[in-house]
Amino acid sequence: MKLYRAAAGAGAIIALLAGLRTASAAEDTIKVGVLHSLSGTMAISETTLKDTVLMMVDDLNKKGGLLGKKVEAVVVDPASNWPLFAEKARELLEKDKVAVVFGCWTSVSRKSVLPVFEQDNGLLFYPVQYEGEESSNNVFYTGAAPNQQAIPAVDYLMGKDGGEAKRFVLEGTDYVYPRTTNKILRAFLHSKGIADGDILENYTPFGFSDWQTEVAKIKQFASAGKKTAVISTINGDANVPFYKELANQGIKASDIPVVAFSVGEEELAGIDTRSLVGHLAAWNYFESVKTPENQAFIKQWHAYVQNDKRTTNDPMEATYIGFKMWTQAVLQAGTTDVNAVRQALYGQRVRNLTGGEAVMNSNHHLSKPVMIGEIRPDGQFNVVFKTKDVIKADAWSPFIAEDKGKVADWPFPWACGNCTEPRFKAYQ
Amino acid sequence: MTAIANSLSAAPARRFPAGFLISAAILLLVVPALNLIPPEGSPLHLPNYVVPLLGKYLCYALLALAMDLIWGYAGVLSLGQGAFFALGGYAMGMYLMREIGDRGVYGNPQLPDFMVFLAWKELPWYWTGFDHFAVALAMAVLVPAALALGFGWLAFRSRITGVYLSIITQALTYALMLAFFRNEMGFGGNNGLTDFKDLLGFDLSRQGTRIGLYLASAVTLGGALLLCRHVVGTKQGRVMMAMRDAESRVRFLGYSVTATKLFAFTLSAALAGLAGALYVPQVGIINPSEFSPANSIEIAVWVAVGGRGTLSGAVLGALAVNALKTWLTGAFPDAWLFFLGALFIAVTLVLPDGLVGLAARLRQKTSFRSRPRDSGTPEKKHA
Amino acid sequence: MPDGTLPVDEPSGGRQAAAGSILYLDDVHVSFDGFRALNGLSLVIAPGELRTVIGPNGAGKTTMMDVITGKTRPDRGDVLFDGGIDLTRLSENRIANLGIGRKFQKPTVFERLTVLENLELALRAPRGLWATLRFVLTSESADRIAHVLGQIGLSPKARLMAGQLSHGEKQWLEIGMLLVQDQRLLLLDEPVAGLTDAETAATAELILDLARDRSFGPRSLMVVEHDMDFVRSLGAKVTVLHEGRVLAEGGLDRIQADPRVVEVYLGR
Amino acid sequence: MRILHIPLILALLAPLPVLAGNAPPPAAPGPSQPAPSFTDVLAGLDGDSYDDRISAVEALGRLGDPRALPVLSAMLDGHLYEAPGHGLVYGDPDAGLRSAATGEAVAGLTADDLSEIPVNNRVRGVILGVIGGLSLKSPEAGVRIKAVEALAERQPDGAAAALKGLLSEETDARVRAAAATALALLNLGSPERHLRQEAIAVLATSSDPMVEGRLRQYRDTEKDPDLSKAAAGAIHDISVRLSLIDVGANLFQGLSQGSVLLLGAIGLAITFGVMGVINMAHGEMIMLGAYTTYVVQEAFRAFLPSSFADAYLVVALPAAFLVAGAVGVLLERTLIRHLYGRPLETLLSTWGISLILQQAVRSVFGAPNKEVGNPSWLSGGVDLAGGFTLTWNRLAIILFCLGLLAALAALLRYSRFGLHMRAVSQNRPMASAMGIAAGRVDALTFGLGSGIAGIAGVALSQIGNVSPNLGQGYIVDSFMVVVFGGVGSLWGTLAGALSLGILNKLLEPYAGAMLGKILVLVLIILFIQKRPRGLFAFKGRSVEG
Repeated sequence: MKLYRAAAGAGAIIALLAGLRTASAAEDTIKVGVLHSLSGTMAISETTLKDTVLMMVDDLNKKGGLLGKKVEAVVVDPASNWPLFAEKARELLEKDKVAVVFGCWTSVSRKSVLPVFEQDNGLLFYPVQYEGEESSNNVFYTGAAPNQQAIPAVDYLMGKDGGEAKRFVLEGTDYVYPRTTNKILRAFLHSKGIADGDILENYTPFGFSDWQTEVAKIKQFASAGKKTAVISTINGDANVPFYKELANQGIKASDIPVVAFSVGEEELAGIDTRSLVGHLAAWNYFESVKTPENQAFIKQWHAYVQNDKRTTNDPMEATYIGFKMWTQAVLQAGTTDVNAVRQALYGQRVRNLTGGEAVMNSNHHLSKPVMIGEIRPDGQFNVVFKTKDVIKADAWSPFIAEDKGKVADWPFPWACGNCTEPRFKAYQ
Repeated sequence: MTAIANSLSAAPARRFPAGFLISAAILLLVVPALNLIPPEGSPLHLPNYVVPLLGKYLCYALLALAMDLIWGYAGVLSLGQGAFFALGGYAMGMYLMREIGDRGVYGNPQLPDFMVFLAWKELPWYWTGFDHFAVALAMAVLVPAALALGFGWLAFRSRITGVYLSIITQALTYALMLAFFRNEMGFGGNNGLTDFKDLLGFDLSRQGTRIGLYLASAVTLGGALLLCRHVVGTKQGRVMMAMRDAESRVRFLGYSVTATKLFAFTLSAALAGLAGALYVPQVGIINPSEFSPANSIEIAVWVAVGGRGTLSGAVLGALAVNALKTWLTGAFPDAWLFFLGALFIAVTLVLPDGLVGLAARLRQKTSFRSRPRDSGTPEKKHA
Repeated sequence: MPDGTLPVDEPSGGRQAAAGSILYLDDVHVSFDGFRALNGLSLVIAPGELRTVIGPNGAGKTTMMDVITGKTRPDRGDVLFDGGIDLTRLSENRIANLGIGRKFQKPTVFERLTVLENLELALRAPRGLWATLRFVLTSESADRIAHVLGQIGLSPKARLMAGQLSHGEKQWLEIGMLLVQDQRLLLLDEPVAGLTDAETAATAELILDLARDRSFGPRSLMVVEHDMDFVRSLGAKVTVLHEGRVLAEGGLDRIQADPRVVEVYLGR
Repeated sequence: MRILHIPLILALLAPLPVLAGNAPPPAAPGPSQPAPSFTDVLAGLDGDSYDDRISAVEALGRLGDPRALPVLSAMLDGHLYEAPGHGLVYGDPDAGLRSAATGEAVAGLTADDLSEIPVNNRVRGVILGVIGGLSLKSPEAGVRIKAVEALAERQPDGAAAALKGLLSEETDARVRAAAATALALLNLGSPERHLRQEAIAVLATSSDPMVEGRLRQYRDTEKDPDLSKAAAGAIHDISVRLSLIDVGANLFQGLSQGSVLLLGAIGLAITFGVMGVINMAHGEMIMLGAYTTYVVQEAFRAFLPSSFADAYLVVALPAAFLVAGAVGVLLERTLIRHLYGRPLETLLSTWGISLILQQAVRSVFGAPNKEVGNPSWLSGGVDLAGGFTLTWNRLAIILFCLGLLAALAALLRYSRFGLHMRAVSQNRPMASAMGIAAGRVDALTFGLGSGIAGIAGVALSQIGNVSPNLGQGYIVDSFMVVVFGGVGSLWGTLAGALSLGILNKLLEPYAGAMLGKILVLVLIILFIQKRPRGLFAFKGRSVEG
């Protein structure tokens, strides 16, 4: 019996170890990691991005692969669990030895994998709009920073076409992105002469579903006589009940416009938008923009998912741009070596799906155009404003006091994502 | 009548050293050796990432052990174990945050980044002392234990049992999760605590530190296993088991059910807190989703899979389920929940005594020594 | 927690009357959702007395035991132990530690512990947390357990799980558990329910032995039973309960002759 | 800010022939008429900038030609197009287009020929004001009130005159009151003191927070101390009324949230409360109900004319009951019946079921949210006093869940099945001995609980997400409600849900959403200490063995 137990214990542990270290390394393929949640709360948003990457890989292979090799996507499911993101990231980098990872959604998932990518010198493309305040040598941020989304949107609302709003409700889900965005916006609004009394900041929990009180509060705040607008940084799931409540309580966009930074075509696909016409969203991409690139992309997407009703959205374009940039950089460098690819990425240009060119800057963020769209009855957006030029993303916001003087610039001589002076000053 | 005395005071702990020692030897010697000695690329080499992964599993095993003590032995299905684990994790996380010093994004030597960001001017009072490792470690054990003591005292004294207790412990976890999500709480809100640099001066990103943490987890788990073995081998352990099967009978024998449960609950919370403290430096983040009620249910599942009321079963269950999860989420990212769900169903239907029970059954079959066995469940029938 | 000192209660009304008794119930009322389980029950048991209690279903026998052992709190009335200790304010375990033992109607032993372990748990010893963590069985205690094992005829099965015992063996194990507790007052709820005639006779012997045993001071017993032959074989004073109160009290023959009792048992 | 404008526009289109009949004949061009012609102004709608389009819309308003009404309404919806060779056309490209200038049908155009005239919120605002002016003559009082409100909010040129005109001939009391308030709001800006004074007196009787806001602004700018003081008095009057209304609104919102909690919990009150199964897959039954609703809705949209689209709920309710109920029966027969008397093991296996069901739905329908539209009769709401909107869907859910509970209670109380169910749950061997097929009753009971959860899913799809995670959002709260109310008691579940909902909504304005919820949880925990078996608990001798 003793021996039995001993053997069982030892056997179990050895089986465990053996199971964990099954690694395969086929040398004739280039592996691309896909680190998006396919289950749990974030699956709603992230599965689409997984499909986008798979579509791009598929497309690349049809065109002959990369550097003469086939590209293979390694998909894992971090299951909306942040420590699991780190574990899976490590697995992708160390076990599967992927050349690059496309993944994460929400800052906490990115923060969780960040040390892994930095330790293993991996390469992550993060495709979602976020709060900035970060620039890692191992991450390329292809989503919007606050100055590419929030500030142009508020500018628009304060302008004539936006209705000359004088009073603002900053309604958000209680986490870092809304807090940071609202902090920047408050500073921005102050700089435009809006007093604190005309700003109402309110936070609700994740997945909040009963918006009666909040919407009533917005109505009340708006009844003060000045033109009022709502800046919504409400996250994912909570949006549907929020918009349903808005519609049912009769808040019309022409009275109190709501501009959202996390509501795109995919989120609207879950809402009956007929009563939301005119509410706004600010993004770098809208499906409704008619350019040849965009139409081809939509067609490709519909063919890939075999569903003509699936929408496209901004994080998909960000994934698309990131993937294109990476393949271009690999071709330019002639290798998938992370250091070489990183150098090749700086200044890399990809045509936006909505026209113009996105440029990868040395702060690891993109220059992209900013658009503001009004919701149409069919769940698409009507672009009512577009910046004339592309806007370069700020990793550090000039509206945050603590960020004063901070520079993110990775090439020599700065070689730093968070410095007030170059690392290699002496050689300047 | 020394035979009787012997058979009563002989703790089951004396029965299992062979398996325990071999497992310990593999975990403590073979794993680090395979990682460090064979060159990379050699078939014997254990990749670097496996070590912290195993370390994480060991923390889960410790957590499962704590669950087994309160559920498998004392018969109280606490769905608050995840909360105790997270509280321990936060205590350690707070120390690790203080260790960052001025190496944070905003370079403030006094305040963690998120406080700078929220424009806080000074450290809140409850962060005092967390720059000392010993204080943090003590708090990682004491805070969950104190919470368990207070909450348990209220609940057990009011004779809240069975499902009711499970549900209010779930309410506790849920309330704590919501509270920690609040940025005003001063624990970093949704993002929690992250961006750790080093522990006691050892760089967390170095493999040596990771092996050290892994070894610490293994040693702690071993120690906790011995401690639990000892406790369930004492008369107090038998009072626990008796209480699990017939609570009011124990009362009429003159034992305080409240005190017995409170002891098991508090000890279990302290062990869970310790597991959390070991877990955080190895995974590099602690945030409120660790409080999610689903996590606590998962802990119960590990124990059920391994086999309740056996201690080693809990450890085995945690290791097995988590290793399976690691493999499935990579191998079948779109379908792994089917497998996991089916496993849980199969275990409750086919293996009421878990993997350990299965092993025991197989052993009985092979040795033709069938003995009627009570395959019932430890908890009382719910009226 | 273990008992040390008893709470000092203010003298209750029944204290003088209760002096010298081991158990004193006066005007006890209990109701559940409007149903009056006990309705002015009064009962006194002297030290060393053996008392049998009979009554039709729903007469309040089990509720009375619940009240004495602290499981149920009476709405009003006095329940005093040992001449003055108010039981209505104490928890079950405190009451047990004062010296009141109880055997349930349905045998409740700890099925997943061995017979030995069952007895060890019942053995008179400090019940506190620390004490149970550090408990080591002394050889006197082991002798005592061995002796009781012999008394209840379970010596050969000492290491079996209690769940594997037969119904009768479980009844005896439970009585054995009462024995090693060395309680001053034992409450036995239908100790021969479901037993064979031979087992019943043996049980009666055991109970009479218990009542006679003075090695740990006077011991009182209260036996609730339906089986009239069994009650007769005990030959003790009988109390008849009906609708939550005492209907009659006295020797069995006198009781059986009482027309009220006959009416209650035979129906109107 | 009133009701959605889609129904409004539909309502506006109906009276059109009447208005057109009364309209002056199209003005013949002549020297005496320097005003631009309708067609000329209309062409301006295709202007290059929003400013151009706005001035064209305003010009149409000044022109007062009712032919502008359908054009502007279409423009509001993004259905005004420029078609090469046809000028401006309006309408649904699939259903048929009309020329803006003549109102005649235009054939032979496809969507590709058209370019939409862009509108934004600012243009929409102006259009609404102009439509308001144009539709003051509508024969429907409701439309006239909307028009008056639009005028009060937009205050386009000539609004005061239009309102005075309306007041002089209007007979409907509600329209008169609205017009008087609107005129008073306009008059606050009048240079004449007596007009302002009268306006304050009129407005003091209002209980509209918008009026209060305007008065506050006015008070701060009014130079005359007497009038300023009068305005302050009026503000005070209004705010007292508003705070009373607020309490009522909070109660309604609490009731509404309570009804949502109740919907989530009713099914659980059976599977958990009556049968003792810790059914972690309960949330997924709700989810199945919601997805059934989605499928039924899509089927209606695909196979039935659009006039039937709103009726999908009628089919969705029984369908959801059957789908979720069938899954429940299946689970009970294959799985749960092996686990009776082991409640905590049912927790683990139903947890496994919940994972499988979530993933199954994700595999079949995809992870993103699905859209379930409110039928038009459940959209919007009625504005009660004080800016409080009683929304139809919430009102419907309150009534629906009370009805569901009553039906369930009647079923348990009066039907033979209910009798069997109670018998089995109270004394299983006895019930079996009396010839009740306990196994079948178990299966049907579990099916009933699951089916009711499915029905709840139909209702909850009207206010929230339809996603694979839908169930997870309700499961913790549902258990709280059942335990708080008292396991095994339907009335306890009702009382528990409503009191928790109301408590939460009363706390929310002061503590915030997050802290409010935490406080409620803490209160539940403390309450359970006092009453370990919930609000409505059976007190009995045999509560534990």
